[in-house]
Amino acid sequence: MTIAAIKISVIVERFLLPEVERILASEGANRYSTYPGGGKGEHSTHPFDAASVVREFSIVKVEAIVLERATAERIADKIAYECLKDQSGIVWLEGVEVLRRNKF
Amino acid sequence: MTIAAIKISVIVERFLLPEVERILASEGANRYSTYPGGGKGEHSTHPFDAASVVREFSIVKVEAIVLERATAERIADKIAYECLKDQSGIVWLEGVEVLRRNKF
Amino acid sequence: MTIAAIKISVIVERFLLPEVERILASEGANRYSTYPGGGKGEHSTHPFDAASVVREFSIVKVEAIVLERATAERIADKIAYECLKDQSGIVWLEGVEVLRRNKF
Amino acid sequence: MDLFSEIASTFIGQLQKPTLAFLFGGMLIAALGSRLEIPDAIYRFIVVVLLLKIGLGAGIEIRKAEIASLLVPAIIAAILGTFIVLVGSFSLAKTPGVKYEDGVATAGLFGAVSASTLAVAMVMLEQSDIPFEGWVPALYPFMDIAALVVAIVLAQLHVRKKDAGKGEKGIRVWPIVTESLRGSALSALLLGLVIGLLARPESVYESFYEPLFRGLLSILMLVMGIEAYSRLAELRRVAHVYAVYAVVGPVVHGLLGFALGYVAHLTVGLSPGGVVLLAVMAGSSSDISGPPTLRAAIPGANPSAYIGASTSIGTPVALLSIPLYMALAEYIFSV
Amino acid sequence: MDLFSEIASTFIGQLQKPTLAFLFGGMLIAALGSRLEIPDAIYRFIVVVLLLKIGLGAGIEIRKAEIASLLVPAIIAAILGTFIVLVGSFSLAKTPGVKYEDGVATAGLFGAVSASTLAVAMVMLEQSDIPFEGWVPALYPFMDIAALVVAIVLAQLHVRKKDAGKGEKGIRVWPIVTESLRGSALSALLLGLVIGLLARPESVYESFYEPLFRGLLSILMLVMGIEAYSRLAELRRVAHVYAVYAVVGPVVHGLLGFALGYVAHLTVGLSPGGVVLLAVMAGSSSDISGPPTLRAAIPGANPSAYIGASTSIGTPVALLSIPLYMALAEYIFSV
Amino acid sequence: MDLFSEIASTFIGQLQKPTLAFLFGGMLIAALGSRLEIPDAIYRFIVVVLLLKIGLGAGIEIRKAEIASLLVPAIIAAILGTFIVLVGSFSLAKTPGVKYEDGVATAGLFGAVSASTLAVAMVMLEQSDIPFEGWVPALYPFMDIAALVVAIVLAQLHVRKKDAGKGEKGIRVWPIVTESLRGSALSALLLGLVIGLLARPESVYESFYEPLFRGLLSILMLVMGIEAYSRLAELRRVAHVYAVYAVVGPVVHGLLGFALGYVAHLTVGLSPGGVVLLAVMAGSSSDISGPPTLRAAIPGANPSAYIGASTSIGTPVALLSIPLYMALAEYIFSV
Ligand SMILES: Nc1ncnc2c1ncn2[C@@H]1O[C@H](COP(=O)(O)O)[C@@H](O)[C@H]1O
Ligand SMILES: Nc1ncnc2c1ncn2[C@@H]1O[C@H](COP(=O)(O)O)[C@@H](O)[C@H]1O
Ligand SMILES: Nc1ncnc2c1ncn2[C@@H]1O[C@H](COP(=O)(O)O)[C@@H](O)[C@H]1O
Ligand code: NA
Ligand code: NA
Ligand code: NA
Repeated sequence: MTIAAIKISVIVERFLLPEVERILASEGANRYSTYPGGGKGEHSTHPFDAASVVREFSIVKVEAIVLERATAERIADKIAYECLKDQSGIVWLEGVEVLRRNKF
Repeated sequence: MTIAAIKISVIVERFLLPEVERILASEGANRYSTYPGGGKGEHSTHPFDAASVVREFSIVKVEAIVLERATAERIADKIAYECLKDQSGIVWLEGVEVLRRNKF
Repeated sequence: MTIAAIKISVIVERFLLPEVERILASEGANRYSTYPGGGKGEHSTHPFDAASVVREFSIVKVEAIVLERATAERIADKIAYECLKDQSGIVWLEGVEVLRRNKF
Repeated sequence: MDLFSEIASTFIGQLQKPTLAFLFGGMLIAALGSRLEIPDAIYRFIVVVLLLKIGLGAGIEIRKAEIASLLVPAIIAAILGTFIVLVGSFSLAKTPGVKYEDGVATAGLFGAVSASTLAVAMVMLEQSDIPFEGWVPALYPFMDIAALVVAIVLAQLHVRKKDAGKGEKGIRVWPIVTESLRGSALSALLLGLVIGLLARPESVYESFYEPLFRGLLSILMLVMGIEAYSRLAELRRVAHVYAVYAVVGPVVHGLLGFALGYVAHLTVGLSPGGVVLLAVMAGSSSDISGPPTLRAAIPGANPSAYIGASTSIGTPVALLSIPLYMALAEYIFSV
Repeated sequence: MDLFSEIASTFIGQLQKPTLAFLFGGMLIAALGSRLEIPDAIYRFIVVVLLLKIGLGAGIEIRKAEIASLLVPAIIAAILGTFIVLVGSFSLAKTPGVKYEDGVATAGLFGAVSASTLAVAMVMLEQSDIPFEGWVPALYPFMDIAALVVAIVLAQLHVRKKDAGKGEKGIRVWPIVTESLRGSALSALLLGLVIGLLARPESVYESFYEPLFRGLLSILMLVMGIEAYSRLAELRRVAHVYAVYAVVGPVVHGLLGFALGYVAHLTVGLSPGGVVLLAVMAGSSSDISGPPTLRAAIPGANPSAYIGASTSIGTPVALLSIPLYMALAEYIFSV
Repeated sequence: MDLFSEIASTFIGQLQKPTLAFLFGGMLIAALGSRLEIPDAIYRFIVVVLLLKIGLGAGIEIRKAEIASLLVPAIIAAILGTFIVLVGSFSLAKTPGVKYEDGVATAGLFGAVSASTLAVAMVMLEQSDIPFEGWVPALYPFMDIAALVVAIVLAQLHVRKKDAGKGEKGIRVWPIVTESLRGSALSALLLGLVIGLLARPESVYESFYEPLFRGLLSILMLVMGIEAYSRLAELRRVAHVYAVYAVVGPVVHGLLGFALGYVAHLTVGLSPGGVVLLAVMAGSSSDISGPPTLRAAIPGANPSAYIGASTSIGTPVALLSIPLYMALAEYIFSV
């Protein structure tokens, strides 16, 4: 028995994590996972495990699964247009099927 | 030419990895990937790269792609209701399209 | 307002990263993210954070989101049948919905 | 000097020693919300190096020791581990408001040994020129494994009684022992021990492991301090009695360890420093390897209870009690 | 020997010193496309150890120092940080082709302090037997925080003027200060300072932090060199005036620092080595903690401009100017 | 003492040395299923530090050496690398049941050099007070690159013959050389060499790189031992002849290296220790940088075959043969 849900994925630089977390919490999404990463975008290249002098600029992926599509869209909107307005980073949504509804 | 397949994603604490692996293998899914991570859930917050005194409690994501939906559901069920019954962690499924059928 | 897009995911050993990057760039996909990982496949087991004597053989996941399905398929094909012909690794596609079209 | 002023002065002297200062420093910066953190890879490496060092040192010394003089302390260590858990299972675990499994798991952690606390005690003894037999740290696994095994067996017996009838499978002790030995901390200690015993690692021991010991320990204390503060929140969610147990337990267990160590002193001549180390091991609670062993084996127990109690209060109290045992030793053995 | 040949010979002597050699080595291997890299965990650990060491050393010395003799240099440090940013905001930030926020952010970075440059200067002074008061490195936060606060306030005032009318909220200085202090670099420095002041960390300082200092610094220089080369590309994308500012700024700021340090020498007897360190701090530009503070607080500024200018040119120039201040000190104070 | 008992006694003496003990320790804990592991970041850092140290040491010594006395050994090193691969391509690669590419790639690895084996030999020579020219380790790249280039060219010629007609593009040697030089191991060695040659890194060399060398090497041996055991399973999947080659090869290649080293002794006076190091390099098989170079350049070869043979058997055998060359040197040169 799986339940349809939405996964919000965000790629940001680490110093923006508190901001992303704040937005998630403001919509009641208090559960999420984070992964260290690297990448190449519009702005520059980030190695994912070589020393980067400014650690706060390393790439982090945040994934939060929520049950309501509307919540997911509000979160994604806020992150894209508030938190990332002047900053680099991307946001996307994916449909997923979760088990154990009460865990989300 | 892509082939429809199912990706099982699991987030667990590291000491449960052998258990997850056992369940995957019991359904013939001997191929999977693992990623270090962190996160916040019902229970507590895990940093993804600061020292955590008990390493075995750090967050790991496991992804296994299988071709049959039925297999994926059986695996997800077992992980959710056997392995994670009394433990923290989540499981979800996503539809994907793979290349090279023989690799899965 | 979300826009449909395609995420290409690739799991390869690190020494093949330049090759994957070359293929992405050849199709105009100059933005991607990378994540350190581990895994078990046909060939062998890779720990994701214990010392592996040959670092270049550690597992890396590459994710690139592109707007056109056709581009994604061409990239996936090239990676599967050129870059990974004699090498271990897998490729798959997933449909996603992105925000801010101009970022992709 | 009377016992009390002896304790007071040793205590004040040790508080100024850097090791404890780094522990408090870690708590402080965590409390102030600092973003200072020690990378996980470094922490894991420090643990391995410290335990290899302890093992190598012990192994080198065992070569020179008589096996007989080792046997009695080893048995005492195992008795201490067992006894501490039994006491906890009859006191903490039977307290109203405490789930039996939670109580037993907590007692298991407090019966087991903290490698970092042991390392701090070794440094403090050396700085105070109180000698100890180099092999004493090798008693660690005896106490540690005894405590974990007893706790797990008690918890599993309890679960079985509740689920009576459902698929009775025997409780197997051996897998618990091997699982413990395979954990990274005990593996490193035993590996060092074997190399110290069979090879001649003196050169690398003296050029690398020994000189780095204190410095790496200071970083480890920082991590312990940060963790102790962060886990306080978890502790607030469980019954108060855990906090009481975590304050009183280490001292009681340590004094018990001191008493049995005194027996070893009388019977096989265990040195005053050795008695102190036995007390420290008994008073300490496992921080690195005990928790995952317990979570895997007693899934029904709430980790916030036992880990919170051990990391946030048990370990700081155990560290702060080291000067107590040293003062006692100075008083009793006039070292 | 006249001043010029004094400078030339000090300069050549220092170029042969390993620290700068590792910086150039890092640039070289990056330029040649080598895959050599230092793991991130190691880099972060090195930064913590170096700053703990600087803090511990300063803390130990402050114990012996008179508070009065500390006060004047601390005020001077804060004045320097403020003044450098103001100068930048009237020169660089007003240059045609430079966006005001970009210019002010750049001036902020150049007013702030680079821990690695400071560490290199300490090693060079020790190698040349030029003594300095051990507490001088503790002036770092005064200059650093002053510069960042002034830059952020200027930028926010500017934005507010542009957006006049839109939700006027006051500019709050205190959060910027606490945010700075919570960053990993300043936290480590202050933690070391407090421990050095209140505990007796001499043993671990001498057995661990002090002996590893030079070696770890050599690895840090390698990382700085690799980064300096990699960021050059970014710099090419912004106006040339950034490159000019990054070459001229450090030397001008350093000489300014030297001059005010000389004032401290005359008033409270700051040592020649202390004057050099003040010049080095003024000349250096923040590499580890300044950039994220600025990006969070001045989101409208283009990081490629200020980070490129600082890391690729500012830091190497600041490092290369250290021998200049040393030669000046030798000439003026005949040390 | 006759040669045989000389070898036996050196061998037994070295087995007790900690370096080999850590190798066996690593195998042991892997075999027992321990969860002890060294973090990847630490391992990578250790490799960089060891190779920087080897490079710095060599660079410092080359300054004092005559270029002529370097030239002959360098040519001999390149000849050894080439010859070992040619021998392998005519023996192993032509054995029934062995795919030509697999055989050539294996010979390439065995012709190339293992930095860790070389480091162990340097420590053993120092401990036994057998002196060697400090620049000898700088011969490493000559042998290493020669072997990899020859193996890759042979394999590519073979593939081209098979695919005759399909898009003939020339085999380019230069990219293989630059790719090798850009790998992290050779980059670190050469960077150290250049710094040692042009700067004056003696202070940091003696305060950091030299004292940490043995200790870090002991950790590296642990990693090598764990890896050697883990790769055994792979080896079981390929033809037995690989195991035979991996046992016999290192000794034969090492003796060959010793013989040519003796020629260098006679012609340009290479020291006995230098002859031993040449033998060790010849006998060792590349573990860190060779495998990825081969996988990228000979994609058709099965890595389980060549990496399994090299890591699981080749490296342990090469390490165990070091005492053999030392005994030979003591016997022949009566050092
Ligand atoms: N199309 C994309 N696919 C995957 N990752 C991306 C993409 N665009 C940007 N990223 C990631 O987002 C980070 C910041 O992107 P940017 O804002 O374009 O500099 C990059 O370093 C990548 O890690
Ligand atoms: N809704 C969610 N979205 C993403 N990750 C989650 C979610 N819930 C839990 N997690 C992850 O699973 C871990 C354990 O969750 P829990 O069992 O709720 O403590 C957390 O630390 C997160 O990494
Ligand atoms: N079905 C799968 N699901 C998830 N990851 C896989 C799968 N197959 C292979 N992988 C990953 O790809 C790597 C190489 O696979 P292989 O080419 O089969 O050796 C493995 O180490 C895994 O990390
Ligand atoms: Na205990
Ligand atoms: Na400055
Ligand atoms: Na060789």
